[in-house]
Amino acid sequence: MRANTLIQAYERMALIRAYENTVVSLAGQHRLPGTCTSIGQEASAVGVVSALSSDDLILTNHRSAGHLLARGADPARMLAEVMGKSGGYCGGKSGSLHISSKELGVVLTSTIVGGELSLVTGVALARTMLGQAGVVACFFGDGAACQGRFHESLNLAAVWKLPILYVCENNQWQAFVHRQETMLADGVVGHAAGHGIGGSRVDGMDVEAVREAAEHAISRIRETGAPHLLEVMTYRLRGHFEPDDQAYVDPAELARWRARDPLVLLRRRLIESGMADEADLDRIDVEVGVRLDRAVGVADASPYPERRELTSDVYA
Amino acid sequence: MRANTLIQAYERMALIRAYENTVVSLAGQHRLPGTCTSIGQEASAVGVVSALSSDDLILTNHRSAGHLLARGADPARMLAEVMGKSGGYCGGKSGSLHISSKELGVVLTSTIVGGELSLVTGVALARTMLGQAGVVACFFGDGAACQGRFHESLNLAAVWKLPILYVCENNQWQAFVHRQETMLADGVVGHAAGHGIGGSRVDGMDVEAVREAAEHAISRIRETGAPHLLEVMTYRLRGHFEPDDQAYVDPAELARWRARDPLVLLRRRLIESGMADEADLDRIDVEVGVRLDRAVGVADASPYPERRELTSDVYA
Amino acid sequence: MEMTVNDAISAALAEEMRREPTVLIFGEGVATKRPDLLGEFGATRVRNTPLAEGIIAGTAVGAAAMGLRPVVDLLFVPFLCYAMDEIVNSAGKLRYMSGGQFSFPMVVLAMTGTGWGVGAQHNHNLEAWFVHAPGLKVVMPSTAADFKGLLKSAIRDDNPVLFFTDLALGYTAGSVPDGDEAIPLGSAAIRREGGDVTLVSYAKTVHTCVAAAEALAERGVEAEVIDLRTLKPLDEGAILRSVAKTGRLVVVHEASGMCGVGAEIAALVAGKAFHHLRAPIVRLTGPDAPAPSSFALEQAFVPQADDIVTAVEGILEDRAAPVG
Amino acid sequence: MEMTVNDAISAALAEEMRREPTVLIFGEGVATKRPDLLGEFGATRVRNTPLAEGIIAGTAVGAAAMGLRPVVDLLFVPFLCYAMDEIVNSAGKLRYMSGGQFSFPMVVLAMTGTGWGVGAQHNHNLEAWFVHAPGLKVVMPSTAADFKGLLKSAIRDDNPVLFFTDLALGYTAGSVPDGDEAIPLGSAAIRREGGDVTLVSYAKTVHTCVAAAEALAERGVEAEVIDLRTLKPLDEGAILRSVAKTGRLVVVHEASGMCGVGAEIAALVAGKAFHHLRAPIVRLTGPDAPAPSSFALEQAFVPQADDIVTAVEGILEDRAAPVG
Ligand SMILES: Cc1ncc(C[n+]2csc(CCOP(=O)(O)OP(=O)(O)O)c2C)c(N)n1
Ligand SMILES: Cc1ncc(C[n+]2csc(CCOP(=O)(O)OP(=O)(O)O)c2C)c(N)n1
Ligand SMILES: [Mg+2]
Ligand SMILES: [Mg+2]
Repeated sequence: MRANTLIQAYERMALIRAYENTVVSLAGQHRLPGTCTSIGQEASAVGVVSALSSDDLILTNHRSAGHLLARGADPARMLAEVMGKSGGYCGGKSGSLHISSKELGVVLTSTIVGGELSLVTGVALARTMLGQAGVVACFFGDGAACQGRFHESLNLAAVWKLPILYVCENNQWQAFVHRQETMLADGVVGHAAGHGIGGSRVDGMDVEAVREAAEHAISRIRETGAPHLLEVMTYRLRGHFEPDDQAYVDPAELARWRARDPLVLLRRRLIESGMADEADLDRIDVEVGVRLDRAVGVADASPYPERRELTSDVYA
Repeated sequence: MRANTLIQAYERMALIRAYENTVVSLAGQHRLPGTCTSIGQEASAVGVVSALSSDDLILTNHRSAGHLLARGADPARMLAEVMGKSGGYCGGKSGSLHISSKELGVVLTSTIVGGELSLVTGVALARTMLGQAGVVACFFGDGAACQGRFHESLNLAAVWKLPILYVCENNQWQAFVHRQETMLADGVVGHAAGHGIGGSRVDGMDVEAVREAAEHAISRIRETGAPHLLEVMTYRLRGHFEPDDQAYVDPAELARWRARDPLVLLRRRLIESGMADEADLDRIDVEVGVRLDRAVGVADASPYPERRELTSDVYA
Repeated sequence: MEMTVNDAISAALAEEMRREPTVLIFGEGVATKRPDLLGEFGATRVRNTPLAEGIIAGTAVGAAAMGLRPVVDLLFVPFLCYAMDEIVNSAGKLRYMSGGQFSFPMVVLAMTGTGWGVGAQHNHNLEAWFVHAPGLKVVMPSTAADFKGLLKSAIRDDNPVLFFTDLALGYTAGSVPDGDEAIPLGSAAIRREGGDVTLVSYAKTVHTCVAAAEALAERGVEAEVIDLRTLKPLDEGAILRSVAKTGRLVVVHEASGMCGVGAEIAALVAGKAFHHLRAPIVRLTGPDAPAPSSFALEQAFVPQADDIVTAVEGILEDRAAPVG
Repeated sequence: MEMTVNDAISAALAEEMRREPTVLIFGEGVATKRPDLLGEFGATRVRNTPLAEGIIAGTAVGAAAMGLRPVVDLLFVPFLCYAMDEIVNSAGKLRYMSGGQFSFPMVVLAMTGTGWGVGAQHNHNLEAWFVHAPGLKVVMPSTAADFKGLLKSAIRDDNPVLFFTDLALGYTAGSVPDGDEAIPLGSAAIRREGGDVTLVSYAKTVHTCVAAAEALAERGVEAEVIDLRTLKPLDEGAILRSVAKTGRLVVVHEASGMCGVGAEIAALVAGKAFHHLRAPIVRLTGPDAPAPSSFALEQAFVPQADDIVTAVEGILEDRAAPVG
């Protein structure tokens, strides 16, 4: 990747990290309900989303802040949503776990683990039937891959030849259960073959590798029209849902993965390759911090929804 | 297989065929509601069930007559059930599609396609936790393998190491849809690897081959405690549900499979190998016919359930 | 034109697919069983699916959100148990949860009720579940004309609609107006007028109520028969107006009673037309038991005209009973 | 002994597992989140599972049929949408369909209701669905003592029991009798006696009713508060006896109204205690909308004590209104 792109990637990843840290601290102050953060998974979000073009769509799950921000979401509107304010992307009705934004092409987020897998086939079908270009990316976890819907979705996409990039963010955890307790294989990419579709796996801590793997998968989808399963090997560096002391996590495993924090790796790469120096990156960190502070202010200032919103938007 | 065993297999297969033909003719006379017959799949039922021992259990689906009869079910009580009589295995409450018989070890039949797959893990878990010996055989179709439950079941059985013989009777049809329209692979055995369990496939028209494949799978399950997926390639020689003119079936395909009717193949093998002659087998056919006639009489004589049965056995 | 309920459904599907190119239909065997639609509209708009209700329904939800108007056939109501997440948590909620960004114009077809004798995993009347859940509409017609006209409206509606066909009605025939007559969702039909008692029902048991009303008329009792047609939105006005006139209410359906549609109507009337009521509200429903397969028992499962007559006679006698 | 609802649940689980070796518990994270049970009873009886509600519930059904007494934790009620087939088509029906050959002693745990602010895919009160379906029992207690005593009975029951914990109650504490006190399923508790109006509720809103009753008492109105505790089987006698005395009924719950438990109770009373009724039956329920995430809206979702007071005052004034 060129210096430009890679520095942009750093900026986005830093934004995601700062956003999630802000959410953690606001949750700690009880200024918003608990939430799932994507700390540790920034390279996955930025690597995949930056490989999409603007007419591609995204479906995602409860751990979606990275995908939204990578796509260009406004952190102030995201924070407002998490705080339950009317200025949020969904007017405060969704909360943190199901933010969708039609204008950004981030459609139909589900916190039912497996939900996005059951919706994505229809989204892709609509695109192809309406003659619209573009791939649909569907982010889900290793836990979601234990749901039968994962297989139903892959199978239908395969049989109907739907242009879907399935992105399994295998972060080794399914809430309070380690992935190893839930499957014999070391991941889910092996299922692609059973459904007759392409599959690949990538180091999810390396944003360049993720971006390349995603680009490769997307260009195959564009050529063939058929779906592809990309497994991104990453790690949930914080707990499942704030607050969470991670007492159940093996400290050695956590330390091993912390050493591969995607932001640390990217920082090192940028500096070692001479694409940026410490000061450049520190400046980005500071800018991002300022942006987040401002976002908190905007979100704070947004009013709560009015009572009549309780029953609006139930029916079209 | 020894002559003895093979002739016994013929007798059972002939009994199943005769039973299903009886059901077809009674349905034609409106003496029972329509039903799903297993004509064409007799070798699968007899091959697998005869490989089980008496403390093994069976779960099955809507196309279960073969499994029940292979296990030694009384055709009179089966017919009574299908006719909705109180003398049926379930007192007439189940009807044809969900006959279970605790005494025979045929437990928890489901006509929700996928149902038996979601129940079998618990049945096997109970056996192991209660220290009971035995394998649990779960029969299901290629259609059921499209349900997510198929994967959820295999995965849990793999992770919990449950002694289950999964038997997919791939009869090429899922009601009115050909298997080729529903999956890219030519069958389902490929999914075993994805879940980290053993898998094998066998010609389902050859009862000897089925029996051997089942014996092999069962002995591996007994050794390792782990589940196994056996795919039996067979064909639904009649329609999905009586009456069904099979207008949607490719006549060439049907003819090809008819030529491999498992009863015809077995008859030929018995005669060619000198294990039996035409007259021996004709005698069996006649005996079986007599048995079925008698069974119809018994079922006919059984009374309908009394009205109070409408609400009995809802709660324990 | 005289046609069966099944033909009325087919006609509505064909007309709406002709009218609106974004309408498509899919499900297990849909393309095989509807060769006419397949021939006219092609394999893109008329599709067989793998055997997996969850993803069928989910695909409809996703497609609806993005501009198509899918109709999915899930065959029999108990099979919807495999698609509850998609129908309830997604189709019913995601408009609200997205702050109104998306709408879900989709129809779920399924058969319901007794008549086939294949037992409780094919036969279970679950319409009340979908009435209870937010964001959905529920339609259960009783005549061929209504099947056609209401299905047309269901397909045109911008919300998820559950459209259930009482199995026993499929081959019954009725006169259906020619042409493009959509019947609006949410309005009940008065099948028979009368001033002595209100019989509220839907689907197959509407006909049972009419039969009962005729028997009652011979005894000098005039029953008004209301066919709800749409269970959600519910035509409260039609029910309340009738009870205001008659003062007596019998609700009849095949689904079990507890938390059923009959409970809702009784509660509605006990809340909003209490002062008009002159007698206890009677619910006649199927038993709180799985549906038996045995034909004899299956018939006993369904409320009968005699039961209705007896119930009405009971509450008419009640006229004399002390109030308060 | 004073303990929280969550501790009462843990105590019941531990005692019943000690008492009966066939009791086991599994679900997503159960072993991680219940280290005490894991330590005492081991990894065979306390299990984490893959993330798949359908097979978790199905495994419980199969295990129950073959002699175990499984308890499964499905976390939040909306997730039960992935397990409806197993709970409704299998656990609820297979005893009947097998002609009584099998029984299904199993408990499904889940949290329900507002209080966490994470939106409609975690928060949906669906107890009415399970009341409507045959063959199931449904328990929704309101006090720590009842959580303990009813969970013990649920585990001992030979039928499938849905045991729902109102999320907002988890950390509330109450006095719980020591020792092995099982409270029978199917009996309501009178939380407060009174002769002027009957307030029927369950779970969290029982406390709201008690608060309303206290406010009413200050105004000279004596409300009787009935805590249903078990929704199926329903303690009809307790409800009818109270209404026979008070002549007025207000039903309160957080679940939406249409075809909810409140509808059932209103219908029951309008059918069986009609002549005792002196005023319209009022239902106070959550709105017919998905639960919002925003804390402010989430609070507005729940019926409040003030609403109850206003409703009671309304029907007391109604005393003077004409009857018939
Ligand atoms: C159907 C369903 N079951 C359970 C949950 C509770 N839950 C929320 S996130 C989560 C873990 C999901 O694991 P995974 O899919 O790997 O995603 P991750 O959280 O690791 O990103 C669980 C169990 C849920 N939201 N939906
Ligand atoms: C959940 C569910 N969906 C649909 C049906 C209707 N149905 C009954 S049998 C069948 C086909 C099943 O195909 P397969 O599993 O291959 O078994 P086969 O009938 O071929 O033996 C269908 C669609 C059902 N009974 N249950
Ligand atoms: Mg994960
Ligand atoms: Mg098949």
